[in-house]
Amino acid sequence: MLIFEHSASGRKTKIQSTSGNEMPTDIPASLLRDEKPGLPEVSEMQAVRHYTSLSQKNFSIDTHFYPLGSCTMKHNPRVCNSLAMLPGFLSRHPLAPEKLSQGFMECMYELQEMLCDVTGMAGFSLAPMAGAQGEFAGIAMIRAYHDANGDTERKEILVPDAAHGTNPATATMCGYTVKEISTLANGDVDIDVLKEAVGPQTAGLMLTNPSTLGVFERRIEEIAKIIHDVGGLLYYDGANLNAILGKIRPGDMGFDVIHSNLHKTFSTPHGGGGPGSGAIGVAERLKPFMPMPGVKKIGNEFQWLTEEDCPHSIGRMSAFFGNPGVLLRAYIYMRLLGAEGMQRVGEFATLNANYMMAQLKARGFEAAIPDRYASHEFIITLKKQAKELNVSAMDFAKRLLDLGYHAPTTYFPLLVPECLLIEPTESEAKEMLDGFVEALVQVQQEAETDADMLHNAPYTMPVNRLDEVRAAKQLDLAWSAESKA
Amino acid sequence: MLIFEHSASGRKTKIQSTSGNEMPTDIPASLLRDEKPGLPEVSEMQAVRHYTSLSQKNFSIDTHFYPLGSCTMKHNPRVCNSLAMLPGFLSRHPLAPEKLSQGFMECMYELQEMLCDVTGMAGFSLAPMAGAQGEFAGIAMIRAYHDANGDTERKEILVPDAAHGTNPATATMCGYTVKEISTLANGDVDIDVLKEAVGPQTAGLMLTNPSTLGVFERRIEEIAKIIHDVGGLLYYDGANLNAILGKIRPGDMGFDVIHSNLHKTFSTPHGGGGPGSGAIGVAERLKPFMPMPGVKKIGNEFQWLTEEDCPHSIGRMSAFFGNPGVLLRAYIYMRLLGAEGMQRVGEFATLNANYMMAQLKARGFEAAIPDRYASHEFIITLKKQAKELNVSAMDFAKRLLDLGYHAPTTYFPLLVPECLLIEPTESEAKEMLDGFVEALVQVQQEAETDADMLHNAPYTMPVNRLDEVRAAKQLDLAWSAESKA
Amino acid sequence: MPFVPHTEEEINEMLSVIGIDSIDNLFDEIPAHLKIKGLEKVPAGLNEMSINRLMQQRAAKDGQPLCFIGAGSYDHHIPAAVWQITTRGEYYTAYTPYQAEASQGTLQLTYEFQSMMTALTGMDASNASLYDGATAMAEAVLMAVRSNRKSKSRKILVPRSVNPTYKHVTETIVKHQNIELVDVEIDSTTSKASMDALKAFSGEDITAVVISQPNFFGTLEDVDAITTWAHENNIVVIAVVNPLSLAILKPPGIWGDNGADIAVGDGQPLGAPMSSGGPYYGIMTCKKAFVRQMPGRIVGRTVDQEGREGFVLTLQAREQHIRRSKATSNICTNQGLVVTASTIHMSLLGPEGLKQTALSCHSNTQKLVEKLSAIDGVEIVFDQPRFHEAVIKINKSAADVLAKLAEQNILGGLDLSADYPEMKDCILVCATELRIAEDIEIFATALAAALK
Amino acid sequence: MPFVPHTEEEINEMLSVIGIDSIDNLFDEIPAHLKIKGLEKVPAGLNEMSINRLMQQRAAKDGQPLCFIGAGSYDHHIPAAVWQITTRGEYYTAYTPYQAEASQGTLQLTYEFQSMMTALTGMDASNASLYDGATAMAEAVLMAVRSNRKSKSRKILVPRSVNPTYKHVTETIVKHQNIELVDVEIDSTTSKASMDALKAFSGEDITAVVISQPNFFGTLEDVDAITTWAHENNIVVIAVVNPLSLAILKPPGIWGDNGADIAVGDGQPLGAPMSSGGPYYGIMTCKKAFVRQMPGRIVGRTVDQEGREGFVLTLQAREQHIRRSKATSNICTNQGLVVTASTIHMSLLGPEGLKQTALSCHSNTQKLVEKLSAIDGVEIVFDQPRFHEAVIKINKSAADVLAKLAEQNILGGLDLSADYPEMKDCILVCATELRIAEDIEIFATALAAALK
Ligand SMILES: Cc1ncc(COP(=O)(O)O)c(C=O)c1O
Ligand SMILES: Cc1ncc(COP(=O)(O)O)c(C=O)c1O
Repeated sequence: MLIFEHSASGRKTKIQSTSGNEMPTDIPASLLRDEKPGLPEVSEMQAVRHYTSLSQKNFSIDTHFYPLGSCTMKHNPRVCNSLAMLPGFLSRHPLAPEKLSQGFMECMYELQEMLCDVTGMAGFSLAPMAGAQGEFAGIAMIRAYHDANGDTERKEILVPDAAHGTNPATATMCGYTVKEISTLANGDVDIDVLKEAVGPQTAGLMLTNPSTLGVFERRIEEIAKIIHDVGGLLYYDGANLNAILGKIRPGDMGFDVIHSNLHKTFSTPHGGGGPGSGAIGVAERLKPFMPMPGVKKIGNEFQWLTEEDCPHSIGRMSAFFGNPGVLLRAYIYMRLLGAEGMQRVGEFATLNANYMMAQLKARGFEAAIPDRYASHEFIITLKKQAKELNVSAMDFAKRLLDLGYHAPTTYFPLLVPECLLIEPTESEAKEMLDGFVEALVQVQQEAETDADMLHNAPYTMPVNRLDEVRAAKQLDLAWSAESKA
Repeated sequence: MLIFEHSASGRKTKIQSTSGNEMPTDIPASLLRDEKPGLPEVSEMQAVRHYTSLSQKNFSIDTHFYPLGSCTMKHNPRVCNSLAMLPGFLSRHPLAPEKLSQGFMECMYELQEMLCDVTGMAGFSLAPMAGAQGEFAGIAMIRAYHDANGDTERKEILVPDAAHGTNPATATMCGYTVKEISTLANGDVDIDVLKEAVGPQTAGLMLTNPSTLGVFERRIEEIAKIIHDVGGLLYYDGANLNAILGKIRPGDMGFDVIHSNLHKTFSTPHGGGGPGSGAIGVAERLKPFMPMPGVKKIGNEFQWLTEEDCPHSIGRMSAFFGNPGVLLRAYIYMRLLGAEGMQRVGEFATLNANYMMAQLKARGFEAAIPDRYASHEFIITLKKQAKELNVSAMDFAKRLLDLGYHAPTTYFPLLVPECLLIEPTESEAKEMLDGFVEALVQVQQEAETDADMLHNAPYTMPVNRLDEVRAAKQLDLAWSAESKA
Repeated sequence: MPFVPHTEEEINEMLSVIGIDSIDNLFDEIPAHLKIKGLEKVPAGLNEMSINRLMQQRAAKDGQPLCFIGAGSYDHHIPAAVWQITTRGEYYTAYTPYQAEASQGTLQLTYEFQSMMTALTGMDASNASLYDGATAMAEAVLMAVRSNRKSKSRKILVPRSVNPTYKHVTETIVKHQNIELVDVEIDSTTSKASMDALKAFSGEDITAVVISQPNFFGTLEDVDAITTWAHENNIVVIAVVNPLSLAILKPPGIWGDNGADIAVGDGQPLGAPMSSGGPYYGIMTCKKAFVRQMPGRIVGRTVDQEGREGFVLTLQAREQHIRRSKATSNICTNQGLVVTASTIHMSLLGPEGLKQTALSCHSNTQKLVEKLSAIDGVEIVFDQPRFHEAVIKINKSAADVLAKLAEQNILGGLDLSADYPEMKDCILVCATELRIAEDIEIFATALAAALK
Repeated sequence: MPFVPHTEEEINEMLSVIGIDSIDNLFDEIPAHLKIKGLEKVPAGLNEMSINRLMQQRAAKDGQPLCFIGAGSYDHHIPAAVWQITTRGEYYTAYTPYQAEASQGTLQLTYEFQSMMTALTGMDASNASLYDGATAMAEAVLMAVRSNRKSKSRKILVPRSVNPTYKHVTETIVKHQNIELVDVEIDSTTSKASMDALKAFSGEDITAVVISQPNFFGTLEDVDAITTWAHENNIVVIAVVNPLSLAILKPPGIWGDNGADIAVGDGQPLGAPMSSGGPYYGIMTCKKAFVRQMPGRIVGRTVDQEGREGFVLTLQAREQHIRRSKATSNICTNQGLVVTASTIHMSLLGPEGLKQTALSCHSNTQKLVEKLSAIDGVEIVFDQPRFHEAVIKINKSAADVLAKLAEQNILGGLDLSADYPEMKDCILVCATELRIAEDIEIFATALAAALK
């Protein structure tokens, strides 16, 4: 039942009853609204009950194992939430003067510094509001860099075919054409193809390492050299930073610019789809191009970066300063972990993934890249099941929901057929990993004995399989009094 | 699965890691523990997940209609929670000096004053921590009053047979014997029996008005006179105050001492069983007997009551000051409602109950007291169904759970067979009342067509009907590593 | 009409179903002269924004002084997860789990809580909470009286080292039942219950003895000796304990020959904020033989019709709603939500976290004692093995000095002279894990200045 | 190891299943010289109690000044229920609802959100959010360029009365695609977009025009006239609105002849705290014909195999994960949690509550304007119909005066001269419903003193 269906005309909560104000007479009637907007009219109790009950229809980290590959669904410590929501932080106006912002700015400055340290970059900007915006900032900086060098004929961004969709989409938004580089069966970039592809038109290469295939790009230094040799820059998509946190650093591998999804590696909540942060780190030569704003420390005082600090800044990415509430959570998380805790992240995320991969292989599942260690995630391909039993990765995914597990990422990366990309994260205990393995084994058995049953899964959710085709064809994007699904 | 079953020896959250302290050498070994206590060893994520998931196994006001008669399960405004938990309130030590307590004491003082106003009493003490403790304080005051008057031969407390169990239990704790007074079919106290019962041995009468039968005691003034004429005092069990809030006042009816369940009438949360508050109000002559502590106002300053203010105080009821966190919530609720809002409480609680009773009667259900208006609650008796269809009130109650409604109070008051005591409260909307009526009608139809099915209900809960006999016989009150249900 | 959802239209429909013209008709049975016109001392209602402003001002008024008072309420760190989960609507707005199948959340949690309490105390069974530590002691006394069939005296020995307010509350509650609380002297150099004073009662008909560990002064009592002595004399042993201390101290279940019989205490140190004194909760655990005399709710594990594990309220025949005037206690509503918090708190800390906390409290208090005793005019009164509280004696008026400290936003401890006239200018101090070296320094500096 | 649950025993079991000796083996493929020894600028980890103390100090440092700045971030009351429910783990720790059946909570809520947005704006469709108002404007420009097939120029008219930062951000984002943002002058007496300046473009190939209602100065634009003019000239109309104002102002869907084509704005006023600038969220709504050019997630209602209503992400073929380099935008993660808060916020306030809030803001600002204009040395610059923001001009240096006010913990408004050099010593002020008479008095008094 929709909140609108609890509505009755004239019902109010009175939460905001500020003594019967009348419509103003100082605004011409032609600029005023004459019908009240069709928002729900419910009591506080109805709203609370509706949204409390609705929440129970979600799987979430706090209720379920959520091994969504590429998304790093690790535990979100509760203290990060409560401290980021201290009234002093919530009530700070973004345009408050520096003098009344030192507490906040100190956190942001230290966050920049810590991010530099864990990534090996020379500077960090916290401005971008998600990974994709970080990518935008990064590619825009690459472009600004070439432009500043008068190097205006570089029109191409290279992207491996395993890359996340935001990579090519970003390159396009930045006015580049995209050239895809193919991947070898062992998960590495095809260096021969890459060598073919580079040239004076190459603005840069976007790379995720470990890649979305769940393996470490071993020839990364060679790749960096190839790109740098033709004058291109190397962009690091930091979505998978969790795999190597505290072990190795993108800066040391030769990357010029990187983004870090703080909502992944640094545990800010995913919030049902966001907000996130795509903080962006740069090598020394890209510092003048960093987006605004940023924080610097002069003596014991924190100040906003000015145009003098970043004379070639690509500009502002948001009305104010990105997503500070997210940044605070990441800051708190990093301080909780500390240097030592951070190193363990990469180690245990990797241990968990490899343990699960080993168990699943032992139980007959096919790993997409069977002969290498996984990074913090790995891929199972169900192409055999699809062919022989007529059950798809989607069927597996849906059935897992019935068994109390959120499905892994399905059908990504695109180059592995019928794939499940599984990322357990370091915060899961062995018992949970074992449970998930048993669940997959059970679904496999069901696939063998009753494939039809799987086609209609799930059975225990509030709804069973939904008609996506109808959703796209008979568009119903907003409620109206008459409408009914 | 129990939290203990997620435990692994040596697993820690590190939330409280305060640098490897060693066992102290300044305490003799004979006073120290040598085995670590068998508490669960889990990660923060496991604990969060466990208790989040567990919570979803509860019905609650925030998720379901909860018409538990006598319990006033009204909406608990969320702002009462957040403001009562302001750090300034949470971090106040109970023994902080008055100077550093004026903010808190002002709230408590005003709460006392408002409670006096809505109940018509001369003084109020916030000390008792639940209704039952309020009753204790009240009866102890009655005893102290008689004692102070040298009136030591009053050994009896009168209690109607419809009374809540805490009433007689309290009288016993206060050293009284209990005499039950019977109730007429129309719900009124049998005045003839009462007249017979009173005498010089009568210390007082405990009365709930409206009674637990859901009707107003019309001859309350006559009753008061009967009690007062023999030198007894009249105690008001305020559990049902919601019914008359803002309309009439116990003080005006002639009660000498009352308790108010702030967790009912004033909407402090029920918390899965508490905490509550049984704040207690007294007529002028009982003021010297009030429990400690309490707050007074001298000029613009708030001070603790001293022995001079209550020279015959029955003493302290708790280590400090009752349940201040609960008191703050009640205070905030009262300030939100204000005088006008408070009057509406009684009106709409009563409207809702009478509307449901009318609807249920129209659909063939038998009201226990069919010819009178209900107060804020009313009773349906299923004795016909029990006899003719062999389904009990308990069967109805359990089946309602399947239909998404918490059951009303069952088998209370004891004198109505197979009863459901239904209290919707003022905060429920008509649509919910209608839904509940339809659910009862559905269960009635099921009772007629498939009684057996009802005997095994519920079907959609995490467990179905539980074996209470086994629970009491094969006592299993604490987990141990070997045990299994 | 805050929190009343009715629209005009709905009201009219409802009235017509009832068959009346106005809501007032529903109150027709009430004598007209009893109806009030309005309320006088209740101000007009506020909206949320205004109540916010008001309460924020009130809360701010009391500052957040640096707290070195303990005396039954302790300033501990509570993990953020605790109250975030506890205030989830499903816990916060449910009631006593009368409908077990729709209340498995609260019931299972309570069962887990009982299990944690028995683990901490070393006892066999726990109930689901009482109001607070003081009333738990009172209920324990009543329970001892009911249980100790061999004793007729209804005399309870209460050493003066037991929290005096606990004794006061117990007195309030048990006095109507001809029960006598008998003072037992303390050793004035150690603050411990005097073994000699106790032994004077050997052979007498005594129903129970109360032993507080640590005692009100923070001193550790000779619990083994007292327990063994008591049992030799047919005396029920009631332990009053700080549950946090049990992370490191010997649990009452194994004191002396055979352990305490009943162990009570206040659950506040396990997840409840100081909050002006409550809500906290009373712990009540006991030996198997005493279970059926316990007051309050008890949750038991059982199975459903399909053999699945489930939880229910059990042994209800003890309780007021069944047994009425013969119930073990009148308690009905308990402190469920705080128990919820506490259970989550204990899960998050685990045995190691609790131990670390207890040890930090202890070592901070020892540091505090060291710091303070170095000040001219300060003396440590009872130099005994202790847990996280200590008594200092100063050479000026304790009341004056504490008031002076309060002006500097420091709560310097509890003046003991009100309850112990012989302890003039003695102050009970406490430093929890939150009172780090920096805080102790501030206190010591301020105290030194005040004593100059 | 915070947040890593593994015990030694488990680690060993796991290693043996993998068939290796130590975790380090898993990193064998990585060139050894790339491995780092440790981190230098990351301090040692803190426990919860220590991070609490630290963050509380940091938060306290910035005070909580009395805020009279608006300029895109507004200090509104947010009902307590909003974030208490929003931070429930089920919302807080879920992700993009890729598995619809296990995400009906977030999906239905988002559908309700979309419905509320279309109701407020009077548009046909809404997406599930963009990053913020500024990027929403940028995306609207890109969308207009994709949609306006009749226009080739990629010229977008942006009156100077549009929030200058929004324009700046839009520039940052769209400039790589050969799109030109063309300044349009404002009328210097009214602050409104100059109709004359606009009309100068009549007949030219212009892709879109941006109209801000209210504009950056709080002034209400002639939205009907501009919309009608734009449509006559084949120009797509992009409305930038404050959603709260739409509780009382004419919705963009019915501006002029045919309504705006795309309406964007920042959702902050609907339940997001100021929080140093975010997270907020970008609103994006449009006419039916533009739906398939929308960026971002969109939720649609559909049915399951049994005909039950359910909700899914739809029109995904627009998005980067399907269309990759040809997607409508690169956005992936959006601002879901703030949308959750906002949806609950709007439900709690309802149309009447939102209206009352908007009216209070407006009347407080009018009172503020009245009070301030009575001060010697203060002048109201644009005396036009406005919504809840106004510009004052003072006879001293705005920067100095604002700094002086800040010392008294008052944020006295935004100095406009940085973005509008012609507006020397002009200050943009705002009083939301929270700035009650008492606050306005404090501000006025302090300003009067500063101007003496
Ligand atoms: C590999 C990779 N790159 C980039 C992104 C984009 O990040 P965001 O969703 O924060 O925009 C993602 C996120 O899903 C990703 O997995
Ligand atoms: C009529 C009546 N009296 C007294 C009580 C006891 O109140 P409490 O549970 O707060 O102790 C109740 C509560 O259930 C009740 O319904």
